[in-house]
Amino acid sequence: MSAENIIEVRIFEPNTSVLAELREFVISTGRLVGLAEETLRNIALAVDEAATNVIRHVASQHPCLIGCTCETNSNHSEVTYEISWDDTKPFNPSIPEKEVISQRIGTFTPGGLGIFLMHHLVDDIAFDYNNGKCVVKLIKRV
Amino acid sequence: MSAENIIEVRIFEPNTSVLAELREFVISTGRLVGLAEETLRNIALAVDEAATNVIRHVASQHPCLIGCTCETNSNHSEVTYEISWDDTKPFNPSIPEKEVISQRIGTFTPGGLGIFLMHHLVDDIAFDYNNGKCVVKLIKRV
Amino acid sequence: MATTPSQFTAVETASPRADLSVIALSGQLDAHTAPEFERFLEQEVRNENKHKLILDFSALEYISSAGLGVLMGFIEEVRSDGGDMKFACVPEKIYHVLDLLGFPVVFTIAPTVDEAAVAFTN
Amino acid sequence: MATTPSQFTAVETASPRADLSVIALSGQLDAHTAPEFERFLEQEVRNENKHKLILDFSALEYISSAGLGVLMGFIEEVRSDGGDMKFACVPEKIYHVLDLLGFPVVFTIAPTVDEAAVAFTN
Ligand SMILES: Nc1ncnc2c1ncn2[C@@H]1O[C@H](COP(=O)(O)OP(=O)(O)O)[C@@H](O)[C@H]1O
Ligand SMILES: Nc1ncnc2c1ncn2[C@@H]1O[C@H](COP(=O)(O)OP(=O)(O)O)[C@@H](O)[C@H]1O
Repeated sequence: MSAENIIEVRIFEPNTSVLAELREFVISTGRLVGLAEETLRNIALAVDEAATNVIRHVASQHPCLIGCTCETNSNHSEVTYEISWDDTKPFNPSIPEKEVISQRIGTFTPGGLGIFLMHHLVDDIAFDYNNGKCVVKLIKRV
Repeated sequence: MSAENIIEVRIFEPNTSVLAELREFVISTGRLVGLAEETLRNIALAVDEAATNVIRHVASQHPCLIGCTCETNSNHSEVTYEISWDDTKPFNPSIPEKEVISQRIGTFTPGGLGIFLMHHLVDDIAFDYNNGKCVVKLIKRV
Repeated sequence: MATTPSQFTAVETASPRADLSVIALSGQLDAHTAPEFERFLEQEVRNENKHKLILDFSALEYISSAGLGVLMGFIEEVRSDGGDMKFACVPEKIYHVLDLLGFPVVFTIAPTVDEAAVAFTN
Repeated sequence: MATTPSQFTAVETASPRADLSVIALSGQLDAHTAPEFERFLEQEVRNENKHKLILDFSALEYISSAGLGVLMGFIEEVRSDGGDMKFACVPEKIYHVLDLLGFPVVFTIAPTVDEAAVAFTN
């Protein structure tokens, strides 16, 4: 269950010029642990969405840095990417229903796509808050 | 014409938690050079709008800091607040017409209010770009 | 030097009529506090389905376009539900900003909460 | 270590019909490059009044919700002017993302630019 082997950690400035590097970080660490190419692409997009949200909704309000950690659990059955950032309050959004997203797309109402995508691109998603750090965990079973 | 006496300069982190301090900076320096209370409020709002734009539209794309300078010209007939930031390209927006703003408000379309307000809250506004620094000059005649 | 960031609160207060919600704004409504105000209105309008709102501006010290943008984001929604957002007790310095932008053409601005309530005819 | 930020370009290319504009997208369309794409579409749609657009995705390597948000922001506008935005040559990996979100229900997605052109009946 718990992710125990840290493969790599990297810290990013909270602006969109780092997104390309962040996706490359996911792809290179994911290759290291043997994820398939399609899985790599899905996780890179999910991590991009999580970081973009921090850049847009958190860093514009408070100074913060974004951490990204790649970990596997002891029997290597799960790979977890953790995106963490400094925040004054927990972040634990509800995942929009497919119907809500269809309706938003149908009425051309932006917003909500990122969290929906994150949820559907990985096997499991979890939100956590500890000592002023918010964490989104994106979990892929292998 | 040219603003020659620098009253005070301050550097701000590009996030909205600094906006209260930025407005206080304008009000305290403006009082020092003898601006009326209503004028102080107008310039503080114009400076807030300029900085909010940098936080929202620039800092989310590239790392940058925001400088704010209060200057007077040699015969003290003008007070200028300069908001400057690191950027890779000049920023020189067109000022929206009153009719455009009325139409946006009437159709509840956000956007464009900040630059319109800045323009109408001071006597003169100028945009400049030098060595990777964008500058908005907000000029008040006294 | 660490100045406190902008402070803002929005709370529901006593309403003169059961079908109306009165929301008292206080403090500074700028780009720092606008997301908080947006979440408050989302709760009122989308979750609690309130759409006849009177905004009491008497204790509001400051507003920038970021705060006004939040209001613009909800007006269409409340009106399409047969409601409205009316402004009451707007201090002179705030009115000046609303007026520059032409808000009085689109939003009813009443001197008191009771007069704003009367403006809700149905 | 300084990796290059995401690169993206949008350019008008040869169109099969005079009333249609074909826009070739290439590179990575994420939150870094989305503002650039938005300015490009503003120029096309608002300044040059083009509203029958075919977006050629063949050289697009990556898209995130920030890029999709830009497209959603213009579709209503071009349709209300009697136009549309149709997608052509969408690579499998990009289609996967569009499909997850339900874009194929709202946007025509054609295999080639010519087939997208045929889908513009009027
Ligand atoms: N890290 C975060 N911290 C605080 N709020 C967030 C964060 N991420 C997302 N949000 C909130 O959740 C909403 C939905 O996010 P998302 O699905 O990514 O869509 P979008 O960012 O396009 O609106 C955002 O509009 C924002 O209000
Ligand atoms: N400092 C800036 N650098 C780049 N673009 C900017 C800047 N300030 C404003 N803009 C652009 O100008 C537009 C209008 O700005 P503004 O009138 O403040 O309204 P808003 O920020 O609410 O959209 C913005 O949406 C943004 O695209």
